[in-house]
Amino acid sequence: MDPILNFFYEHQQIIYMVILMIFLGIEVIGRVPSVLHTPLMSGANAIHGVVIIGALIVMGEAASDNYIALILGFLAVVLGTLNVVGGFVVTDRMLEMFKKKRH
Amino acid sequence: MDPILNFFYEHQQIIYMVILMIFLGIEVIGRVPSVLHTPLMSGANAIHGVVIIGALIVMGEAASDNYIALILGFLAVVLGTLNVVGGFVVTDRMLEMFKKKRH
Amino acid sequence: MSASILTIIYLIASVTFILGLKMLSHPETARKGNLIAAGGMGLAIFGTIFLYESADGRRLGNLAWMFGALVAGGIIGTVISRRVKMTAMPEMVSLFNGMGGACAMLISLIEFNRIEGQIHLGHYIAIVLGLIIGSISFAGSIVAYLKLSGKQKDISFKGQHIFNMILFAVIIAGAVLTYNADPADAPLYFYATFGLAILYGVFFLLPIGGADMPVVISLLNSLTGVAAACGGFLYDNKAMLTGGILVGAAGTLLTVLMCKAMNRSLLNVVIGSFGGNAGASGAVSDSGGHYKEVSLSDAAMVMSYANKVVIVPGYGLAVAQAQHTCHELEKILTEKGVEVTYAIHPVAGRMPGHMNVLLAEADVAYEKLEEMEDANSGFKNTDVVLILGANDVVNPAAKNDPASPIFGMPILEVELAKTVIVNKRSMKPGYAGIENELFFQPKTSMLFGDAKKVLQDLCAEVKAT
Amino acid sequence: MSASILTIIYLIASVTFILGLKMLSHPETARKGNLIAAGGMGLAIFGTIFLYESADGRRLGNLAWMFGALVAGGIIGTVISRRVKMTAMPEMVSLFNGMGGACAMLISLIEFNRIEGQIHLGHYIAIVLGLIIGSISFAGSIVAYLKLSGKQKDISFKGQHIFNMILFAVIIAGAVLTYNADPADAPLYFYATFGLAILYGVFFLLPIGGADMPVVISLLNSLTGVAAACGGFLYDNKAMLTGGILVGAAGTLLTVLMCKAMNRSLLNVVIGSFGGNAGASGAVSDSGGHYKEVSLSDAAMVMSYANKVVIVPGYGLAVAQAQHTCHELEKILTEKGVEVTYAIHPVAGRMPGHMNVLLAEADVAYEKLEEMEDANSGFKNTDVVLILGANDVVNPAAKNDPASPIFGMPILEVELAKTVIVNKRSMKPGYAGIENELFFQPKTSMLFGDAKKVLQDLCAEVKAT
Ligand SMILES: NC(=O)c1ccc[n+]([C@@H]2O[C@H](COP(=O)([O-])OP(=O)(O)OC[C@H]3O[C@@H](n4cnc5c(N)ncnc54)[C@H](OP(=O)(O)O)[C@@H]3O)[C@@H](O)[C@H]2O)c1
Ligand SMILES: NC(=O)c1ccc[n+]([C@@H]2O[C@H](COP(=O)([O-])OP(=O)(O)OC[C@H]3O[C@@H](n4cnc5c(N)ncnc54)[C@H](OP(=O)(O)O)[C@@H]3O)[C@@H](O)[C@H]2O)c1
Repeated sequence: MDPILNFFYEHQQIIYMVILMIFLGIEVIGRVPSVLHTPLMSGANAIHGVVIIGALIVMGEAASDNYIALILGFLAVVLGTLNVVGGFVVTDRMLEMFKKKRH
Repeated sequence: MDPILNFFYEHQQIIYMVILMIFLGIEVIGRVPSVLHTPLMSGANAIHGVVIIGALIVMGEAASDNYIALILGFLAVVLGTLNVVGGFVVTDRMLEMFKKKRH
Repeated sequence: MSASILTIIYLIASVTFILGLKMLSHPETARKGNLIAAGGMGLAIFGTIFLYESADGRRLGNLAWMFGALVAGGIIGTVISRRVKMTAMPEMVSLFNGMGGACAMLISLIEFNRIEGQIHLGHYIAIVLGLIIGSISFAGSIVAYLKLSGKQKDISFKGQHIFNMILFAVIIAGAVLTYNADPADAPLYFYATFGLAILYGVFFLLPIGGADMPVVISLLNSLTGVAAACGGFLYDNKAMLTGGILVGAAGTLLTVLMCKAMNRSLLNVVIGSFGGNAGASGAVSDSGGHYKEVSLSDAAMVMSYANKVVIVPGYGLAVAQAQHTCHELEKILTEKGVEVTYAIHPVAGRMPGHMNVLLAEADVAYEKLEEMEDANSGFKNTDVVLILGANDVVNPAAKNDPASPIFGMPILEVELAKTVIVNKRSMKPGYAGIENELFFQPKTSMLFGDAKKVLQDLCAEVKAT
Repeated sequence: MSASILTIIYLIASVTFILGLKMLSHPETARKGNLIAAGGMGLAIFGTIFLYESADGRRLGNLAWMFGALVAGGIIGTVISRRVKMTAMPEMVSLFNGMGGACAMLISLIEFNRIEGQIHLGHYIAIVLGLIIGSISFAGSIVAYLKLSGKQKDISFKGQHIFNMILFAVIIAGAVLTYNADPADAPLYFYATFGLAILYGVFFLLPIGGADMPVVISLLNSLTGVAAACGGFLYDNKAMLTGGILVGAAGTLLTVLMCKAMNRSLLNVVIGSFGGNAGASGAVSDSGGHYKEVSLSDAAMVMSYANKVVIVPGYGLAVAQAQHTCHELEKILTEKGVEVTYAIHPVAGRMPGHMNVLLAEADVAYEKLEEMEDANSGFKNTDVVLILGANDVVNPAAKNDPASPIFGMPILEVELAKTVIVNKRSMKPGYAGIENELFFQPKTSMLFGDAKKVLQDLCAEVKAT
């Protein structure tokens, strides 16, 4: 029990942020029309590409002779970039379609 | 410039929370029908009564011979309570009216 | 230990505030939402009393005083708010909002006295902001309260707004001076700032017309939220912070939404452009134009033989407390096979939803209330429109006359109906303080008298026919 | 200094993510929202590269590698996603989602190797969670991708779900063991956990039918979000944390919304109840009942002389890539004075909004697309319903037959129309893998053949008449 309580106490800021983000995530897409489900999914998919930041950090902090780390990091960054770039481009293409409709 | 930047850095958690709360505040009441404007205002009014916590703290921390602080604190708590209790009761009464409508 | 439990309690409280506000904005869940938020609040309050530990690990003292204050405030609060008439709600909200502001203000005053030596800038800002905003919202709310309960007329003088701006600038200056001044005279500046803030609150509200009050109250409401948030920053208290900001943000949006509903820009509500003239109502009135009157019996006749009657309630109905009699008339007409509905203008009365609250109080069925849009589309096949103490909300000038102060505000287009019967006590204008050409149109006839009285007579007459 | 600028950059990024997602859920603003989020992302990425300082104040190194990776990923990403066919969008999303998962997974692997001595529990949890979730979503997404692109059939075996649960339990155990094991064998357990997580991802997806893929992809999508958030916790990086959680929450809600639209409970999507049979489509089909066929010319005739024709596009139209030809037919008919609209079922096709995307691609006017509700109310005064490669979404069993696996799913009630013409290649069932009694109803007639081919011929015929 105690350790958990302390965890709450120490990380309260983070916990707050997490909870608030959860609320926001739900509120923000609450009224999405089913037509937009796919683009929205794809957009969200692009956003979690933010994980690339982590990849950049590990790769940037890796000793320049630590090849495993470098290679893995390199891979991670490539994959992350794929997620980000691919995600946003695909979403944009889908929405282009909807755009057309507006007249 | 620098001090401001540092302020951001030191209080980033708080700043995040503030910004997220702003978003939430706006999102959450975004679709309120004009009929509910008054009860909503009144409800929000009750919620900011949370300021009473501050009043409790100052009053509780005041030395028990520091009468100015005690009296002011006492006043503060009374006023805060008025805000909270009055606010919620009034809101409830208003909504009672709307309740009736539902059949 | 207890500290971490308290954090969790505060976390729960914050969540209930968010949920509460969310539920408050949907008719079905509104009431529950209010209770949930209240629950969270109670939790936070008692959590603080019993679990709070100050930096040096001491618990809160002076519990006797505390509970005394809580009980006192609790009882007074409950009694007042149970007693108050539905139509006096805006005053009440304003009053309680003022209390909250005062609370924030007092906290800052006490905290200022507790300062020893050099203070961390962040804290000072929190204190002084709490003081300024708290005071403004306190003073402002009280003035608003006095105005709404008719104890205070609007006062506006030339260059008032420039004056206010200067005043505000001085307040800021005072706040800065206090921080930089040497401990000896800091208090001087501080209290000066305090006094000026109060003054500003008063002057800020003085010129604003009663019609704009709800908007301004909502504005003050969000201000108090910010004041509370300052406290949250000061004590690094998440519940206060989140609750305060939440209300600050929601309140601001709500204010804007209200303005939209009344077709005013927030700016000229604050500058009090037409609200200002409100006090001067009488002046404009009684000028030119021909209007015809209708006798009670004729009015009763026309309505009893109509297929569709639409009642347009307004501020007048509220002040006359005629909602029950109105419901009475509706029932009698319905029995006679007349289809009766109410056309509700979003800003009819003196607070948003005023008419809904009023009619709901008189047990009028929800289905009978028509929102403006639906009502407007229905008027063309309406035989009789009965206007009870409404004026601005049916003033065609809003559509036709670009010069009119209310031009652009959406109105109930009653002139589409076959006949219009207007009940009011005189030809005096409404809150906007302007002539209403509707009264002079051929299809309109006036039925003078206090709404309640007139409605009672109408009931009798209709029964008779 | 640079650290504080970076915080602000991250703050901005977080805000753009929230705004972006918000705008993405409104048709008018969706596209802008996507770009805004993208902008924020770019900002965050380059901010990190140039401003990030590790605990010991060093900047990031290996920039050459970094940019190499960025450029490589950027180019590949752009090319693939520009090339892909609109109808292959779900595969794409799934693929990119997998990349994200893999990224999170790799990060955890590297971080684990950087651990020296005893590690703070919080950090370990972040690492191992990132690994597990990342791996599951990576493996799962790849399987989903393979299935959607037809490279992989559904596989389900007895007690698969019990197996999965056990597997999951073992994974958790592994994670715990790793933490408590002595440094020597910790890696062993860790990599075992890793391998099992991958395995779990695969087994989790194997039984799920293609029809349920979009839902599952959305689920994996929110998982990846959580994995990203773990990274955020690990590096105390607010952008990752907020972005990750935001997607995690929104994704979960979206998953539920999708299920609603398909009238499935998330649980039995995951247990893959009917999606499972999908692979076995062929099996069920060709059984009993009488159906009549209609010749091209007759079909053309009926439509040309109809007042109102409603086209019901389905998955078949998509695979046949017949949207343009379909639009063609619509135009020809309209010229002939026939009123033509499209009835769009929310889950027609293989991804939500599939039909909208498809038809929009063919420049069909937005006004012509009718959502299910409107369409259903319109059918009774519709002369001809032309069903193009749709099946489940018009299967009356969903209304009439409680035994049916799709019972309860809202459908397009085409049988209300005067005549129904169904185009598909055979009597084979659709994704739900079930018979469709509609085809055997007297008012229905079949028009066999590939949608594109058939439509081309119809165009010709109609022109001729
Ligand atoms: N609802 C809101 O949220 C809100 C907020 C702020 C401002 N406002 C403003 O308030 C106005 C509301 O329009 P409204 O048409 O409802 O009211 P109104 O325009 O103020 O007109 C009310 C009318 O009722 C008559 N009246 C007063 N007492 C009466 C009584 N005892 N019996 C019968 N009639 C009586 C008055 O004429 P006599 O004196 O001749 O009887 C007056 O002309 C709008 O200008 C709106 O912008 C509304
Ligand atoms: N939209 C979504 O988000 C989503 C997501 C997951 C699952 N689903 C599911 O997918 C199904 C969608 O229903 P639906 O009616 O659109 O599709 P469907 O029920 O899968 O039926 C598609 C029909 O098109 C025919 N077809 C295939 N290729 C064709 C071609 N080239 N030309 C003409 N016809 C062709 C097939 O019959 P033949 O083989 O005889 O030609 C098949 O019966 C629903 O069960 C839904 O729950 C949808």
